[in-house]
Amino acid sequence: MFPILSWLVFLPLGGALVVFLLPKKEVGLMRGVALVSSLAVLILSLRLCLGFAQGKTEMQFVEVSPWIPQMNVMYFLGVDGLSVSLVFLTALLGFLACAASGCILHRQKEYFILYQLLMTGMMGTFVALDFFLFYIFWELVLIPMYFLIGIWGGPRREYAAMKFFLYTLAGSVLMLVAIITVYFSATPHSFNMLELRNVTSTLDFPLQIFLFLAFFAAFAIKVPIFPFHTWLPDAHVEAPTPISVILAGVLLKLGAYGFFRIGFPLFPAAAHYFSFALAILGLLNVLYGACVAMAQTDFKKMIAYSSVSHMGFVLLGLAAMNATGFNGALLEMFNHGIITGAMFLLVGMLYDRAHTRDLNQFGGLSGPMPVYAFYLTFCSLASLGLPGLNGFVGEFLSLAGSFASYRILTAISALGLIITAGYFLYMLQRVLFGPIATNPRQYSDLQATEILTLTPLTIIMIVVGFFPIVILQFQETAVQGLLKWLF
Amino acid sequence: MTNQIQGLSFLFPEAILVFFAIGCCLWGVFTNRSALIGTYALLGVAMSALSLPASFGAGKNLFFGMLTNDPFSAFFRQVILIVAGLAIMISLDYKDLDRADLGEYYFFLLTIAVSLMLAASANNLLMIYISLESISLVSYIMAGYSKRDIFSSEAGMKYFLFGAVSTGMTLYGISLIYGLLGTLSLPAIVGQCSTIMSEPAAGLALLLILVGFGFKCSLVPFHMWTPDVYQGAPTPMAALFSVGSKTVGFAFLLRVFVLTFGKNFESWPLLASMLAIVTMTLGNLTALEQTNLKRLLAYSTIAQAGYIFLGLAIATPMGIKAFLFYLFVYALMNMGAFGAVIIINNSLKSEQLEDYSGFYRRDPLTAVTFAILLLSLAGLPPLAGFLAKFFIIAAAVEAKLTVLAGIVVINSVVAVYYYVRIIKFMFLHEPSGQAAPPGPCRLHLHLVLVITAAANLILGLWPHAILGWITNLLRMG
Amino acid sequence: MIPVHFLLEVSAVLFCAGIYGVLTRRNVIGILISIELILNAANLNLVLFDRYWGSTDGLGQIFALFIVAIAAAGSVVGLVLVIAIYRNGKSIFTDKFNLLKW
Amino acid sequence: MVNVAHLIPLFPFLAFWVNILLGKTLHRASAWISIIASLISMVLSISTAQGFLAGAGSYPLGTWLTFFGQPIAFGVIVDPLTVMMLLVVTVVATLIMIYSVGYMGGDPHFSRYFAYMSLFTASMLGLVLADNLLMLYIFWEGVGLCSYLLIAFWFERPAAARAGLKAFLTTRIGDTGLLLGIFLLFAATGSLSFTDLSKANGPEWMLMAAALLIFSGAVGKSAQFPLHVWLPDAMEGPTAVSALIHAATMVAAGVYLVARCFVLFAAHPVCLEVVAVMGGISALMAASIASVNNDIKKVLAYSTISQLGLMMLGLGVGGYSAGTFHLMTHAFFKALLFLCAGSIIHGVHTQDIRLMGGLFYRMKTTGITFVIGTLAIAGVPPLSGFWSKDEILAQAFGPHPVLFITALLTSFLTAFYMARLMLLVLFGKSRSELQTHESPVTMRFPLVVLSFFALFAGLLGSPWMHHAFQKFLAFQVPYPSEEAPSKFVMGLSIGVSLLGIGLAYSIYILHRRFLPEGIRAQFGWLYRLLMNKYYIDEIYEAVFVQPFLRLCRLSFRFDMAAIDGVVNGIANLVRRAGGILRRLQSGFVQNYLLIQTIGVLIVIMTLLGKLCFQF
Repeated sequence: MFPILSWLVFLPLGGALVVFLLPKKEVGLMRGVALVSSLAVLILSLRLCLGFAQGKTEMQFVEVSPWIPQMNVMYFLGVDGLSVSLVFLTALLGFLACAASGCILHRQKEYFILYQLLMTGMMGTFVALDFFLFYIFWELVLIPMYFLIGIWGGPRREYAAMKFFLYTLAGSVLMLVAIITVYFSATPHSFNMLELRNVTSTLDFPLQIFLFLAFFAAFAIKVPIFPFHTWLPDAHVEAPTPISVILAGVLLKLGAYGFFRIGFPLFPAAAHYFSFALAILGLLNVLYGACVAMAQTDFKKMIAYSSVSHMGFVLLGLAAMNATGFNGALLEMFNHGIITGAMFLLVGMLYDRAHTRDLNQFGGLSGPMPVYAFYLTFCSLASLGLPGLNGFVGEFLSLAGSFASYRILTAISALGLIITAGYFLYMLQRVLFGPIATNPRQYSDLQATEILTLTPLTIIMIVVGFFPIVILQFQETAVQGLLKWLF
Repeated sequence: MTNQIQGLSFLFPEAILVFFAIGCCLWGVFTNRSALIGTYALLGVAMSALSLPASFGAGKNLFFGMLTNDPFSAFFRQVILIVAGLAIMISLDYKDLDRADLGEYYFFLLTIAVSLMLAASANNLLMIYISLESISLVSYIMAGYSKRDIFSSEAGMKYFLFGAVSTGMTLYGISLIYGLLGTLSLPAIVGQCSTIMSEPAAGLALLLILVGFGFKCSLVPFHMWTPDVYQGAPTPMAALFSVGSKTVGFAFLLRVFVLTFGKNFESWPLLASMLAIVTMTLGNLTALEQTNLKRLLAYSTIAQAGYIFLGLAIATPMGIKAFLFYLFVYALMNMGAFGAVIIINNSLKSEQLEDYSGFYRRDPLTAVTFAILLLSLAGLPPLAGFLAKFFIIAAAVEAKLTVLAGIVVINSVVAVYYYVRIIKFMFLHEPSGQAAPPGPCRLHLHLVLVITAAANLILGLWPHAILGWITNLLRMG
Repeated sequence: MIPVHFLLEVSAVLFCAGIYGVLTRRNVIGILISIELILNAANLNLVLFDRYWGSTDGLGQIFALFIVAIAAAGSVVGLVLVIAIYRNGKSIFTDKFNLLKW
Repeated sequence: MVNVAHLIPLFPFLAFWVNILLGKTLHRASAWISIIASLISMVLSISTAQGFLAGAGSYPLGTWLTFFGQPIAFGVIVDPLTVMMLLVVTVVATLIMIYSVGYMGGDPHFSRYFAYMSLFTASMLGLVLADNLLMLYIFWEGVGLCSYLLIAFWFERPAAARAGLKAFLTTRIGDTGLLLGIFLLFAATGSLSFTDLSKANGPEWMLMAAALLIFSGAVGKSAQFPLHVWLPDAMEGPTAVSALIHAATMVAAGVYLVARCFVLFAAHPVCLEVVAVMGGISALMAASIASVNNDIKKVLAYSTISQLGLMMLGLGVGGYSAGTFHLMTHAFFKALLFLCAGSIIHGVHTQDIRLMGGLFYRMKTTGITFVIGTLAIAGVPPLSGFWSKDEILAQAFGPHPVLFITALLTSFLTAFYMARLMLLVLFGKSRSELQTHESPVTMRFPLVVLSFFALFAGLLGSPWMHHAFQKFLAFQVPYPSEEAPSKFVMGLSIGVSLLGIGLAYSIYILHRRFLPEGIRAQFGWLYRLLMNKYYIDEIYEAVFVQPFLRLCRLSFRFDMAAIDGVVNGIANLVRRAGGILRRLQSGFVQNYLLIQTIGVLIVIMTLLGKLCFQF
């Protein structure tokens, strides 16, 4: 059988090697290699989605082989409904962000090497089913990310990169302790994520709580859950455009995915115990993120805080502990990746022209940049949850799910919908509307390549908005399976 | 008598080293400048390494039980030979040595290697003391080797004073043990020690012994000499102290405290784990604000010693396994890191962190390999350093000491800051000042870096061989 | 016959005096001498215990001899370093040497 | 019988995409694409109506998503209400698009305008066709979006951009309530389908709360008190937009929603009461504001709020068909009035009625149609407004005396301010040197057609046609039978209308003053209160908007200082600890030895202590 998952994970690494071997001056060629390899990953991921059998709960495309037999570490890859859409999201954003990497004007060779290393890390995290392997991929993401922010970022890049690195690491090392504890709790000792749940769910309750909290630390920082979110605005703002896309689009999903793959199935009792707390955190994320976003004058920072707010909906869906909520959370993860990816691309395009992100410096861009205005409006509407676009479906299902569990709390967090609309429209008003900005000449409208990077995302927004079943069909069975396990 | 002849075959690798050491010395008498002396010394180490497997065939107790030929000794001797080889390789291209007496230098270096190897097999407190002193005496000289350099002299002086007092305390402790038991042979002590452990004097004696060993391993509070000596000593020597001496120090700790007194020394786990925690925490915290690279690495080695020592403190089979694995990996990481410092010093004439700015642009190979080594020291996957920490944490968790595991991981996060700060200067900053032309190609140094970095990468992903070796060794030992 | 504990106390006093000297003397030579005191305290112990256990192999005495030899070598090394540091720093007082710190 | 109802929104939707994507190349032609699309929809609507009369009904189309294990189908509902709405929407939309060809003629974003109009039409048609609350919600937001886009159509004007924002946000508040209502309804009954509403059974309080939350959506959309503030501002958009969205169709969606869920409300008298009271408040309040306002469009906007309030009141007192009847007639005459206003603005380039006057003689078609519209809304028989308003009054008469008086007062005020508007704009002498010209034929044609509807649409529900409209609405729908208007109510209604017109005539034509001195002096506070729209905007600004923005800024500062401060504080603390600890390394070797010795002593103490005391 064709080891499609291994290819997905290690193809970018191969691309990185090829780029490594190219001479420094061949920038075009490097871009080409990176693009081809990420395109190949995208095609492979499409192939994966097509070949995915939707009715099955168990893992598919499984690849198992012993890796470090002394520790019973396996090279164990597989996808199920929880991860397949995220794999596709990673591949898609990976490709588009790579295509948008034209704004990288120096040290391109290192950039493309690190970028593809990052791809490997992210992809690996989503498909790894062995804890050890998972942890390696999880941490592997940090190193290239540090460099990508630190070298090609904005003025405060070093601070942001270090903060990102240390903060996320601090969370994940606690997860490491938990992983090892789990490992020893099984006889024979095992890192197998799928089988371990049979063991961990029978552990005593306090231990489960402890382990869940340790995993929570890692995931909460990655998601990020209030109050562990302050690395995010710094990292997102300082990172170069393609990396912001990846950060917001894919990296944040790692945390939420962790809850689905590890936190909940491994510790059902703790999950039940903490679900209300999670819901409260979700509420805080939604409202607090939205309020802070409302106060922003930096375009990128606003989007960054909007991510905090949106991830709150994921949390709400997660805390709902029912099929609708889970489906909504998973879908919202996918949607948020698509939408925020597009938003960061748009911010980057504007920044390339204006060299500022101060919202108060813009105005009336609808005039000189009608195409840009169209895309910006479109993505903002998707983000603020306009029905018919994908953002709505995820939020709707998440809220509906959590409403079934927590009435009042959900009703309060629905206020977030209003605030979200508020800051997005306020942003549109400041950027697109009003008198035309002082120097309209520098605002040339989007070029063909830029439109090409945005269009696939917008198409997905519409398609998922109208036919959410396209994504939901993948996860439905897996969610059912998870629920059956939880109850 | 057969015992003694067998013993000689056991000592064959050491004998080869002695032979080559004397050769170096003689060569140095005639011509002092030949770089070939170093190559010759390297050859000696290589031959010694080749003859090493044959020596394992000798009996278990040799020279009236002064030496032992157990799996641990085999392990440590191999590590020491690797370290000695790497130390010679980084010395070969060390610019500050260009006008030194190379014959003498390599003579001393090989002498240290011999002493280290003997110490690795020492099975009697007398032998332990003698090998400890012979390592130390040569080390003092080597630390003060650059005669015209006040820093080097000061380092030598401090090393000497600190070391002499510490080993003096150890000696006093040994004398007390002798008084309590009437024997100095470790196997004999194993049988008897249960009778004396309730005596306060036994605790006092063991503690005094710990001082000397802790001094070698630079455990807190016996670590104070470390930063000064590493900073002042010639860099290859600092590397050798940081790895070779530590290996032996840990070998002693393993033999005396874990294998000999282990089961009867009830306070050991608590005492040792407290020391380990203090060591790693202090090392990491103090390293945060350092600006001299060698000094920073010195504090880093203190922290690393804390992690390693934790394996011994836990002292379960898993703990010992983690300890041995960490020690092996640590030898590779640290030698490589010091090698990188030498390269950079060769081309920049500075060990200050701010001068490392943009070093990546000058010498990408060094920068990248150094970065890999630093990340490995920091314990990030998929490098061997991660796996080493992983085992330590695993050992702690297995022994239900999850709090220790938590302290280790938090420490490792703190440590990332200063390791990554070096990387930050090398990669994120632009080169400052005029771009000095890169020094002449230093093949050996680059080779060391590439080897250690590659080893770290490979061991991180495929630790099978080393793990199998260690597991095997534990089963036999 | 001198009681064992008496000699032990002597050695302990010697040891403590050595430590005290090491900590208080500013002159390196003085510290070297104090180190000798520590070593001799151990020597005294070893010889004493050799007698005490009535050992047949004379291990304690042999050990003492080793220590004497090693201490001699150690003093040589120490003096070498004293000379080196005097050449560079024109002083043999320890409070003059704190170039390496922090 | 082929079911074509689901195709109705499709064509305007396609027209939207064609116009948005090919706008540059199509330019002028994009108008005709939109118009043709609407025409097709109109034809399909008519055929659907015929099909309905022939016995066809609702049908499902497929599953949209699974919701708590229940498939949410998207399907089409075809019943009298929908058929009526379909016809009204398609007819009015088509006419207004034709009107826009002239009205928007010179605009640089001509095709974008038509794209949005088509999108609106599509969403609105989807809204009335949706057979469950979720689908309705989707289109509900869709029309809100189009409203936003079209209000802010002239984006260079800051006021327009602000108005768009305000409109979207204010309605969104209601919409969020609606969403929660949907959740609650589903939680209570397990279904969102309209057809299941009649057999909805669940916990009483949940159903009630759901109904009220659903009503909050309607309040937002139909600009009822307290969420009415967006509608007057929305007049910043092109007037044709105001006619279509903010008079005839979208704002009526709220009324439609209440009518659609009427069984739910009807099952809980309290809910109906709330609907009626809110409608009454809105009606009276808006009518009073309209009586003093001087902006032609704002007057019409407040009039819209008032009329919508009247419809709500009608529904609230149980007049299902009365409310919907008024909805239909209002759609025609209010669209007509707005289009006339547009035509006038197009001619005189101002919106201030104090600067107009005597336009009747210079803009014949516009003038005549404006008069017809005014008489229709004022409730002069036999124009359409009379019949529908009568129905509402009849419903309120008797059991709800307060509401009845409110409605009556509203009718009076309506007649008054509309007459005032008409008299000031069309008659009297011109009060300024404005260049005026009659509008082009594309603009006049829709006026004529709409005035035809305004004249005669009401007859459908009149006793002369045996209340055909009401019977049609009640067809297949098991709603309570309603009171036919009695002679007394009719007389009263005619009386207040004429009274209002007469009063306006006496004040503005006979006395030629905007307001007599005496009244002005005596009721100065009232006048100021009304001119300032009861200070509601200011109150909202002070009570909600500014405190909220302050809260946002505060939370951002909190984020930077407190949360990030803790993070950075920990990091700095650790680093500072390192800085202090390294000072231990003093450089003096004897200090080192001292530390070592002290360390050893400490350990000895603990060890010995442990040995001796066994702690």
